[in-house]
Amino acid sequence: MTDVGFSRNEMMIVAAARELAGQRVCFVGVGLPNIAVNLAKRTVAPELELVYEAGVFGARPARLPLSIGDPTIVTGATAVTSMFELFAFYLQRGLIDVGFLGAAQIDRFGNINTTVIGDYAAPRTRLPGSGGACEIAINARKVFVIMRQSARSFVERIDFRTSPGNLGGAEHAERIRREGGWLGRGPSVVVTDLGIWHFDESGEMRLDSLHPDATLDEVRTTIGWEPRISERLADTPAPTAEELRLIREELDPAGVYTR
Amino acid sequence: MTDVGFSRNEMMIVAAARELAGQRVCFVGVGLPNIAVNLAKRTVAPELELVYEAGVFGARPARLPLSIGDPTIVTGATAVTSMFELFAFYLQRGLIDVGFLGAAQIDRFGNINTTVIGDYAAPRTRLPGSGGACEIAINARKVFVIMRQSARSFVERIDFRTSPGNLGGAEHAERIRREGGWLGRGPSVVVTDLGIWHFDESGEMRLDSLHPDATLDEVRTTIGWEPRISERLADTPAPTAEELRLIREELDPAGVYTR
Amino acid sequence: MAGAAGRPTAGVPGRTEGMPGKVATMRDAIRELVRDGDLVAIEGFTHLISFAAGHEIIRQRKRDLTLARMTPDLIYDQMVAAGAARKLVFSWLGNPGVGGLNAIRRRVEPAALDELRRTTGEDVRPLELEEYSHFGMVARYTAGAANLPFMPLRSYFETDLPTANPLIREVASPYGDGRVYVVPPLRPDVTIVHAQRADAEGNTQIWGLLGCQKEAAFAADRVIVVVEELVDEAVVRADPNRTVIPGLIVDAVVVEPWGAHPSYVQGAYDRDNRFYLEWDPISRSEEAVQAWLREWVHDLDGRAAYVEKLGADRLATLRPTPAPSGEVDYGMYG
Amino acid sequence: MAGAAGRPTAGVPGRTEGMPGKVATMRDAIRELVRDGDLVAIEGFTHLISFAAGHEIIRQRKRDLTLARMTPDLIYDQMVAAGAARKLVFSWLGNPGVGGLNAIRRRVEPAALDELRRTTGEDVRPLELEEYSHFGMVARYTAGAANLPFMPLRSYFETDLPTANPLIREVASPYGDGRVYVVPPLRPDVTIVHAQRADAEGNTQIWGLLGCQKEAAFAADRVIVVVEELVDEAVVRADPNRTVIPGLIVDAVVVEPWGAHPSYVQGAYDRDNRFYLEWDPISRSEEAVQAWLREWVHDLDGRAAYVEKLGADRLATLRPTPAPSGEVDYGMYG
Repeated sequence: MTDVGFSRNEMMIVAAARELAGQRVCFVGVGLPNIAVNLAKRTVAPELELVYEAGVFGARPARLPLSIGDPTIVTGATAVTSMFELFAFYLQRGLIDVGFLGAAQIDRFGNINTTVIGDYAAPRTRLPGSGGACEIAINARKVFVIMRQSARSFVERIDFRTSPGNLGGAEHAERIRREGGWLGRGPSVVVTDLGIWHFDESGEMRLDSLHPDATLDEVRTTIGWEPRISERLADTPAPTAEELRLIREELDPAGVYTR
Repeated sequence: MTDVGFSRNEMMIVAAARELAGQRVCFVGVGLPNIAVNLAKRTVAPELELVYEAGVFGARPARLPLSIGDPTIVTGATAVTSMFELFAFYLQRGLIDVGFLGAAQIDRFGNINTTVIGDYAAPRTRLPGSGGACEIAINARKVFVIMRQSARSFVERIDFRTSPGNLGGAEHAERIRREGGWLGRGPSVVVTDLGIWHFDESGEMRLDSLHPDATLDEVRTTIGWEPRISERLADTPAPTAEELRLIREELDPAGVYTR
Repeated sequence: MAGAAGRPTAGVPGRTEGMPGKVATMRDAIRELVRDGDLVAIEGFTHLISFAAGHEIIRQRKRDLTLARMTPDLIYDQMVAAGAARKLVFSWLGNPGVGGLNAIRRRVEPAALDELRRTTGEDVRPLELEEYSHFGMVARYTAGAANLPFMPLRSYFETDLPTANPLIREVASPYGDGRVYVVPPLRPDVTIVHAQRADAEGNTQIWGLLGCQKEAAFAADRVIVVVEELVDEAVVRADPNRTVIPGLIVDAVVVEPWGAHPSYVQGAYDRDNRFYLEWDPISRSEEAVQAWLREWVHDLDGRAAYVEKLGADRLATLRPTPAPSGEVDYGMYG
Repeated sequence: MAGAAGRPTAGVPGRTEGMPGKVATMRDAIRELVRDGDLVAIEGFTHLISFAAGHEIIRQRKRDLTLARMTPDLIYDQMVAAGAARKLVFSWLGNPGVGGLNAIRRRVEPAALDELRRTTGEDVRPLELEEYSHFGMVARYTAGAANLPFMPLRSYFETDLPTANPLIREVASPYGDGRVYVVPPLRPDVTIVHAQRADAEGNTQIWGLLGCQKEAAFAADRVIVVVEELVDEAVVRADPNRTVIPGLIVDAVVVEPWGAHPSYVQGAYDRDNRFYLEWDPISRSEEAVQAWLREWVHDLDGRAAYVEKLGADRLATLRPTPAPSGEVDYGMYG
């Protein structure tokens, strides 16, 4: 915890949860997205329908799911289906408003790598791979990303493209999506431990909000390219007492995601 | 009923049921196959697993199903699945030993028409069409046919090929099946109101057994080509009292199929 | 309004004034969601056929519909006779266990159509047919539900069906192991299904034969669910594996007990086979069909009146004795 | 012996002397049905992972297996560390909610492999990887179950995955509406699934997450079902819509309570997350992994000993409170 009374991970999770205000159907990725979405459901988006790739629609988790296949997402859910149906009839059919992903590497256009660091055939670090991320990035109506910023994760060139973002830029991406009949419109926001990035008309991410206690210097030293900063850069409101209470007492008492 | 104490329809159903002795998994078609298979389950093939295209495996009908979607095939069944799963995972996967079909027209090679009499675009008689017959004929390991003989049904040339049999003959059919990777080996028996036909090495049907009270003259006058008759033509044993009792008291008391 | 089109509708006001969630009268649901010229799928394989919805479509004199169903059954014979349809998309055209669909045949067989025109003095339009096998229809709904451009299947080899229907095409495997046939997605404007139960948001549970209802619903732009019983959300959430259609894609929920008669509802009532038998002679005479439609559809204001007209005694004979499923335990976690 | 290969096995004598139907001990089932070099799929997405079968495969020192699983999870980390595997076919390689699979990474990352060879003094073989996305793996099992040469899906566009895996290919729609990717069928020699219950013939029912077990089972030549509870056929037949895998394709039924630990069984026990957390430090040291395998697999003769070693107190903490599904009525007809 920092002296501001909350950790940067807590700020990141709270900021990500707030982005879900007004959204309806969210495909919940493994890890940080899982806690952010569950926080949103308890705060800004009580009507949010949680979809888990494991085959659950309308989950009502009684605790923070330990994984995206936790039994608590099943009991009391609206529907449990085979994974074929979940991916084919819900995601590929276009019923998912927001696909919420994490990432190991991301570039300025929101293209994501979760496969390898280094050469694919002889990797320095072998990462988990796509899971459902590749099809979520293509078929979810829009994509939210949550990840910590660092020079190793925000890179000029990702080592492997697991999930497409705005490709080489908005124009290129829109042509490909139109010609390929994609239902997804690509990445819409990246929430980090330092701020909130949206994508501008050129398809590149732009820092629109800076978290309390974070500085533009930090932002620049944790990113592999010269970042675009909004002229109307906002200050992210600090987490409320209730948001912190929910994270610390209900969602992550062990502090797995937040320390 | 004829003076021999049973009707020709009863003889046909009994003879068809007996052909199922030793078979394991049978895909039950609409109409006559339905009663023949249910009789076999009560006599020569108690272990027979009944599969209904409606999505039922291991049916235990408490009464003769009124149709192939009757609720009595569901209650007490082993499994009820979507029709996609039934056709894809059971039939197309090759789990069906016998597909049991009826037909409006059949040719000497067991090719079947259940679509139209006359021209397709301007039919003299519009028949039901394929239903599942087309895929059963291709994917069931073997095909049994039950139908009444008549010059209009046993024809030199069928008006429309709904379900493939031995095509232009065994050689042609075997090449097509091998090259196309079919799991089905085609028609194996045709049971009629006059006798029992199997398919010889040339792929053409051959009369192997003549029903009581039927004559070869009748056989020849109810068929559109010069039929092959086995040199060792057998006499079909008459229905037993028990077979008749099951049909008349349990399976078809109203005589829908048997009068 | 459309659910599956990706414009979810849960939370919108009830379709009918004063009713909760998406609950609506059949009249309002059909008036608002079924339009002249639509591709309409009333699905349910022998089981759960929404005759109530079909009759309301007849009553509201909808026109130029393309009617999709694996087995058109009596309901489409009646809708075609009523002049609601321009075209059928199907895989088996018959009165299951009884015979043919004669009103449809009169509009398909040239000789019968001439006779029909002569006797009615009307220029009755021939009915267009687009036909598949059962698996072909299921595959079309599945492709529609999955937003795929085609679905492969091992049917149609060496048959005349691809010639009769040029939408049945071949694709070579990119793995060098031969060719298979494919069918294109079927995307109804409206899919209508009957079910045992749903909650007010349209979360729907079915047991017994499932047919292709799930695929047909996900493939559609709009979905109407007609149920025997409206249940609390908690009933659905107690057994989420039993849910077949999520409210997310449902536009209206109509509560219509006996709404599937003369077809059946597993556990609730049996098929009224007497009617399937009676329809055969009725349907052989256009005059008798039109008289039947007047008496049983146009002269009644809805399903309640139909049920009352059938009479309690007849319905009582259709009730099965109980056969309980037993319970399973999902466990409460955290 | 093979079920799905079209050589049904119901009615064959029990796999183990004196046991009914297809019921067998885990030792007999693995010995008879899993062979060196086989393509083995132990499926179950987070839920119902058959650690008991994986451990018996390790115990019997099976070799050169190709292991297919959407999420290899700890069980494949352990099997790979034990030297049972030559190759993985997968879509997400991690310790869910915790981190990486370190024993596997040591056999995939060249630097770590060199280090491993140095420390062990053995010429440890690198592990081959064949990777897809989740939907790609599901589609591969579905194509296998449906005997299709390929399955189309809208994934992989503009990614490096088709380059990394040339089995991911493109097909043009014959309807002129663009291209989609396809994946080939996955046909395991053996699929092993854990379930809540089955009867002695292998008719298997599952509730909670269904993952891709049905598709993986129908795709396989041989199927082993491991269950918490052996039930009478009547229990299955009372709720046929709950049946996921029919005995028709099942070769052996193994009764192994707690057989999915440390993963979970909906309604029976929770995931033992403590173990998932503990595995992370263990798996970072090859020595610790081998010591764990000796203590928890090789030095125990089966699941019963493992359960006893875990202790009743630890297991008691994993029991959920009841959450009953409620009953439905199928109705008795005729």
